[in-house]
Amino acid sequence: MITLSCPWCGPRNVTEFAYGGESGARPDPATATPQPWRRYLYTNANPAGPVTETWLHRAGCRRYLVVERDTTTNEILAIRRPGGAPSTSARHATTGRATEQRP
Amino acid sequence: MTAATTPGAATRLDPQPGEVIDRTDRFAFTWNGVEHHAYRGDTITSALAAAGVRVFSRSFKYSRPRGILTASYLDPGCTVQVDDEPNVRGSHRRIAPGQAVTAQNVWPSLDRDVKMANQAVGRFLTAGFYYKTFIKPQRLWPTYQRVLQRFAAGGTAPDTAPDRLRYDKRYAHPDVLVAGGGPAGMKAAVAAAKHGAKVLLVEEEHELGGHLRYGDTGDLDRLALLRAEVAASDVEVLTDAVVAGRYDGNLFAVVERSAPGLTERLTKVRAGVAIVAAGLIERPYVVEGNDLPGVLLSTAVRRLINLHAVKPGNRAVVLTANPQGDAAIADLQRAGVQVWAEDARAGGDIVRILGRGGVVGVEVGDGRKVPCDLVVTATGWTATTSLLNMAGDRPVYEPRIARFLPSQLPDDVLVTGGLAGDDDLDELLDHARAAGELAAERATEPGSVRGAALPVRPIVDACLPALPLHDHPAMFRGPTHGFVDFSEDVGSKDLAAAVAEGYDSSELAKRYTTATMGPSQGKLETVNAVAAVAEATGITIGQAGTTTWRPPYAPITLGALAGRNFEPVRVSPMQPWHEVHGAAPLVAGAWIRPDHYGDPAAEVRAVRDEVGIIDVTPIGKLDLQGPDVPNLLELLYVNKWQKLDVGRVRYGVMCAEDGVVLDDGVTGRLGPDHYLMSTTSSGAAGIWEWIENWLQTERPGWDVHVTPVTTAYASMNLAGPRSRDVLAPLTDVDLSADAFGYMHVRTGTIAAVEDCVLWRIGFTGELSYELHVPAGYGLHVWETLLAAGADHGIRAFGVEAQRTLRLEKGHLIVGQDTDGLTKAGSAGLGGLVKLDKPNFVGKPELVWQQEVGVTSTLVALQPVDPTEVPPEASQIVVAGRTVGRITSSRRSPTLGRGVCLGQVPPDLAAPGTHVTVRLPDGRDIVAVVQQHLAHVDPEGARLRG
Amino acid sequence: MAEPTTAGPAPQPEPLARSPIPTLTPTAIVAGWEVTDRSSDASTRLADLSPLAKVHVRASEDGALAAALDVRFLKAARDDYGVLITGSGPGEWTLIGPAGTAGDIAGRLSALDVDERITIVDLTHGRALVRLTGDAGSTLLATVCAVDLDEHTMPDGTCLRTSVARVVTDLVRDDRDGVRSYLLHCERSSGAYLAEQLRQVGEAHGLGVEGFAAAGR
Amino acid sequence: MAGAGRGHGNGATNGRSPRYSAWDLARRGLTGEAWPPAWRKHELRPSYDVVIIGGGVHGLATAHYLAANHGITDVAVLDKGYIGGGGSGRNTAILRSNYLTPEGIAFYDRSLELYRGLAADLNFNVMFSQRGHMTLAHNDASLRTMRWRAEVNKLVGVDSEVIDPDEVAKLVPRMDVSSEARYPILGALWHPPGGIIRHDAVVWGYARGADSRGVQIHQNTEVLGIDVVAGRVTGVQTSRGAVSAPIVVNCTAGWSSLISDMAGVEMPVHTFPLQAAVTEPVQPFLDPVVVSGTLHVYVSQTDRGELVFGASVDPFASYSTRGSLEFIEGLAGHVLQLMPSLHNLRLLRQWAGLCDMTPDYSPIMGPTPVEGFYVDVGWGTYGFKAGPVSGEQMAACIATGATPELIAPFALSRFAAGELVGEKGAAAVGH
Repeated sequence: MITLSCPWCGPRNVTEFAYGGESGARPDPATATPQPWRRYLYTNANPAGPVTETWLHRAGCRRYLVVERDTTTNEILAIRRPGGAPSTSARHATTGRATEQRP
Repeated sequence: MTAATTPGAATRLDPQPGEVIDRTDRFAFTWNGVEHHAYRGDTITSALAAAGVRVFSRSFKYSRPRGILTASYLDPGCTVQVDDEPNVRGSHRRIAPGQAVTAQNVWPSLDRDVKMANQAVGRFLTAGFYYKTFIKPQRLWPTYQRVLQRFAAGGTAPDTAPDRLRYDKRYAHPDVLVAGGGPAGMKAAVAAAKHGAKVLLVEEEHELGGHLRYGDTGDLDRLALLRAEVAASDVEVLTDAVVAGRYDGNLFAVVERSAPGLTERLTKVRAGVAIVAAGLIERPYVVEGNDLPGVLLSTAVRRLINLHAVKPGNRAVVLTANPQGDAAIADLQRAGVQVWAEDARAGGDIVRILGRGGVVGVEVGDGRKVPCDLVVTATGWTATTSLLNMAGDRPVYEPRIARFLPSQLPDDVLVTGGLAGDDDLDELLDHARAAGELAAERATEPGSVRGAALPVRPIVDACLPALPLHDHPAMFRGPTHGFVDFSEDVGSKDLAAAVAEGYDSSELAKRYTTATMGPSQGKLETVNAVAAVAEATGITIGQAGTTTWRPPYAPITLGALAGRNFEPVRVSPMQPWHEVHGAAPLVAGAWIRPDHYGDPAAEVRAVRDEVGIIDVTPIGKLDLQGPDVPNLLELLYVNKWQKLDVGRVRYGVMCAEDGVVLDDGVTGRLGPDHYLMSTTSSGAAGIWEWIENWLQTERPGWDVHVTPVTTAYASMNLAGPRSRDVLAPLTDVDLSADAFGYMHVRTGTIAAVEDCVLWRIGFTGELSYELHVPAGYGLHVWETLLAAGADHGIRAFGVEAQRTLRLEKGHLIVGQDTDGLTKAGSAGLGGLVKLDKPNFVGKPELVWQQEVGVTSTLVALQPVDPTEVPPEASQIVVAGRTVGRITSSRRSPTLGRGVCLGQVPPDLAAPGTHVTVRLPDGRDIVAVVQQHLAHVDPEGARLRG
Repeated sequence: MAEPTTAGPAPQPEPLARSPIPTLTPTAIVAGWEVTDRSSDASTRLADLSPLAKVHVRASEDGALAAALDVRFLKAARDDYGVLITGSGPGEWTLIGPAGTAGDIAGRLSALDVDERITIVDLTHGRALVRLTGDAGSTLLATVCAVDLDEHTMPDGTCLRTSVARVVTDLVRDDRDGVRSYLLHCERSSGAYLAEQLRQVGEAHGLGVEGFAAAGR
Repeated sequence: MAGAGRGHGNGATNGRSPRYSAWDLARRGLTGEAWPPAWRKHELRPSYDVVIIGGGVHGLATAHYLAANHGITDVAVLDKGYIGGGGSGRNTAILRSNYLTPEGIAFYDRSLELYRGLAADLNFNVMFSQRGHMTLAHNDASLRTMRWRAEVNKLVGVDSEVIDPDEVAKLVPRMDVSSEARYPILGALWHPPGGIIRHDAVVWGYARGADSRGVQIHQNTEVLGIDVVAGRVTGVQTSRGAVSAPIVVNCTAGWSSLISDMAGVEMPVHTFPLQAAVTEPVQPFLDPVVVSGTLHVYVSQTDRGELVFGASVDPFASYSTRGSLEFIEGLAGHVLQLMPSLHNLRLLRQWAGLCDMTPDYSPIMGPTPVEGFYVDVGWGTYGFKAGPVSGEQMAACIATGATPELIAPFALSRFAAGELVGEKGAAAVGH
């Protein structure tokens, strides 16, 4: 089990964190046309190697974090607070959201 | 020789200097129903071997008799059933008084196994034979399959769950973990502890000591000194425990097999540095007859004689290629066994081992046949590199010693002992001490954050002296073919055949033959299998390579992996009342809620006619404060929020970036900068994160504080025409319609409880008050309301009645009436979605959805036959093809007929349209699309009253 | 349809507040809360302290409020009123004080003359709170919590939030008279579950249950 | 349907690998005559009509049907390791066709049909065991989803029905169907045609079938680049040299976006590990395949007696297949919630494969904007189930130049058009 060294809380098991996917710039919704918007929604770089991602320290400080991770080894290359960093996205809200558990 | 027991074939020896049995504690147990006796400290097989038992199982494919081979956990033929526990390693597990031990995989008995016929046809059961037959006729394959299942190896799983806690888990955080409690591991652990490290030492056997335990008196003296050193240190020692896996972040799974009172305990060890001192496993020799009962490894006879005082035979042929074999010869002779030695270093060999039910002789290298009842081989070692592989190492084959050596490792894993090389004990201990000290330094030095990624470096750079290598004959297979995998009944001939058929890599040959797929997972077999493949393909073992050792190194019970199986349960403050009043529990994720109290239809009628009360505590509640809350609401909801006055609440729907409906709920404005948002129960956690995501990553400049208060309040909905009458005497809030109208919020006192929030909203379609009271007072308020409502006919209602009520009213449930692709335009929201708002999440897709037109829309439906209630998910069909579905349906107690919501295509959405609904029983019925989503009170007169 | 009702509330009995964790007999009433009233001589003890006031305050991470409270994230300290101020998150503090004092704590916070907007939310009713005191506390917690609670990683006067028996839980090291002691609090609806898990895990360690008063506060 | 029913009964007999039969097995057993290779080794030629990247079930089936159904035999299948070493050899070998959407059901049902005839078609016993497939529902929402699937299945003619807990208990006596369970079982979707198969055998059978028809299988041949000139593919660069080909097919899993990137084609794919584990064998007690979406676990028992477990994909994207402890911990916990009596079974081995997840849990099949470059990727956790039909349809697509109706819903262009496949409608774990 990998650990993520939370810039707030220190090293914690990955199970305390929620994975938010690759970070990517959000097109301006006011001017976006379908093609780039859907590329933003659905397409990832999906590299085998370093990638910049958003994670949430769900069971800890509840902060969203910018994580650089090598996807071939899961080694954490860098981890930082989102402030000042490139904008991360909040997309894919419905992906993986199970409709199962509705009351 | 066919009998499984040969009386007098082996006997208990006089006391041995290193024996682990307690001769003062003798007790009875049974083996296949027959009573035997054991001493405390005996393994199952040592006790039985002392009683003359030689056969412990029948082999998987050919049903050949199998006996002791390794006298260790890995013993492939000694897996037995103990009481209700299958697959117990009989050569490791210590027998306890009264246990019932039985042989596995025999039919009908160990002595007479009818599958033995397979031995006769063995030549046809070659590698992959089943891929080549039973092909036709296909209809007979299930029958063949039942026969194949008869051969399933293994014991019988119990029928019932354990009646008490038998498993546990825990975490541990040592600076240094030492895997292996032989001399090197013990020394390394002590050295690390002396260097100030917190050390955990794990040994698979029942005592520390490794091979010294079954050594000569000199070895025993050394062992006593080492044990004393460990005892004097702060090292935490686990015996009968095994490091079963190494995972990312230097996390190790340690399985304790004799933790007090437990069957197994799993310790999850996050180690600063791990020292792997797992030692070597003696490798069987592949030659004809090598699986016969009476063929043992040299370490096995040494264990039997020295640890358990069991004489393993009377006349032995020993093939020795190393000092361990020589020591075995000495042990055997001391135990009174006649020994014929074949020294491989001097060109000795064995051609084949003779016998049917057990060994009767050996054809040795010069062709002579030597009668014997015991064959002992000492032909070399397999390095237990499993943990190293899991740490990223790719061990390399060293032909000089015919085994693999580690090549490169991360800084947080070190190797010592036999894995690292050969030398005499003193030099080995020096190496181990250096490893322990280095581990302690690395683990405790400032800045060495545990779990941080460390560079991988070659072993030679790892700051440890390299141990010398003592040349060792490379002996894998004799002049004849024999078994490579005893558990799977795979021979060297099968591997050669697989290679010839094109399965010419180690991986393919193993998959084709199933070699190494059995219970020991290759620890005994892999190197022989690779050697066989290399031989067949004409390459070296180094070129053929090893395979990935996958975790776990040793099997782990599901019970230990599950541990206590923590499954959080959430309940509301009113749960004690629900339980007393016969609520049927509804499991909704972590929440347990009342589904109903026995009569949901009556609960519905109470709400429509009088008054009802429901516990809605799980509804998500977020306290939002700050000047930018209106901006946030405007961004996340599809409707408009800038003009929500203090004291008002509004219904809103949220979409994701793809326009799909995400959640819904009402939000009320409590003060100028203070709002209370509600979400669906299941959406509570997700919407909180959704909001925080926007605030923290996309809108960091906005000044909003979000505090989840879902369970700070007990929430209850008082609904029905008489709800006002029930509540009014209990609150200081003016409930008159003028003072507190529909879609308004007030704060005040209820039943003498201050700081309550009251929402006048109507999910049920009735006049209703949603009351949020400080949770500690929830039960008090609930009981007070019920008492006050008694004269008004109040009744508690559950989720089922609520669903019926909302369906009658045509209120959608996100996730039921919508699905994972339903965009807001298809959710029956009418004019709620404000595409003229400058910006909100989901807007681009919703604009485009409107442009191309929706493909589906939510409508209310009523079957023409009022008695029909099409089950939810019944399909709406046109010409036998599905075009839509019933998303919600109930028999409406209010209307006395079936009512539904459904997703239909636009051409069927016009009010009055007749659609065909295919019921699960195959019948088609007709339902009519309604004018309004609400079946009851579409004008909303009741909830505005 | 009922008469419009504008009359004020009728006289009501004194409301009784309940902890999410079931009480054990005998019980007592403290500040309007029903609490367990017993002592335990076990060396490791669990007590339900849910009635304690818990006030949550948000502000900027390193602003005026942070300076005024003088407790950083991951630290815990008592103020002059005996209120335990825990740095429960970045820009987030949870103040734990005697039962019935939430209003006082919130009032003092509001009265602080800080030059930033702060949000005060009384979470007394929103959190279940237990105290685990005794030698076996950290051993016991090692079965439910993955974080290393060793002296060097989590000494007295520190706090952190992590997963305990799969519930997100705030853990505060708050020793009592030199004896290792932890406060654990989680959102209220999981409180009964969390306490029960601790109790079950504690069986092997001779865990005793003590009452509200016996636990010191 | 092109190719349906063709080739039956006279599979791989073109003088290469001999017909497998009990008779020949017996003859060779007596005479000691060895079996010749099931497929051969070749030098890599400088050009082929079709190059298929990925020697798993998809790539080999595509090659097999190109040759068998369309007479296209100048085909090379390239694999960077050994055949079946990726997802084909790492999945849990569960077959079913009870999907949610009519297009999904029709597609997978064709796959099941091909699987049923595969042993005879390939003259290779793939050991398909139609023991039934059961998806448990632990709450009313999942029960509703099960009924939704059952109803659509029935309309398309696939045998699927919702059963109650008593019937679940009859089919799986060790299952805890009590209402006291933490997640009580409210019912299940029962799909009798589902089952398990010997996954390696499917790979080997297709490899042997393709080889016997002239297809060349090249193992240990890694594709390092794809040549595209003026919007059309011209060949591939490999670790064994360059190969020119007018048609290149990406049949990889785990690396599908990386391979597509080589051709300049962007894929809406996110790669996640999917882990699985197996126990020591015990005597047979579990007949059907059991799946619980709520508990994220599926279980089947092999003929050898082992229990094979799987779950959802890992919680974060990765190309690492090392596996994790938390996976087997969670798995064991969930299995014991379903069948508490299995506490003392031992987990023997865990492993992981890579799954290319798409936004709508449906594959991406057919042509791409680069002419001659085809994809058969994005299979998520469903790839193995679809092996035969994918091969058949991709072969038809390549041979005819037209996209067959059965795979038209899975075109790459659907994402830009915003027309996602409805399998996402009731997203839950499904195997």
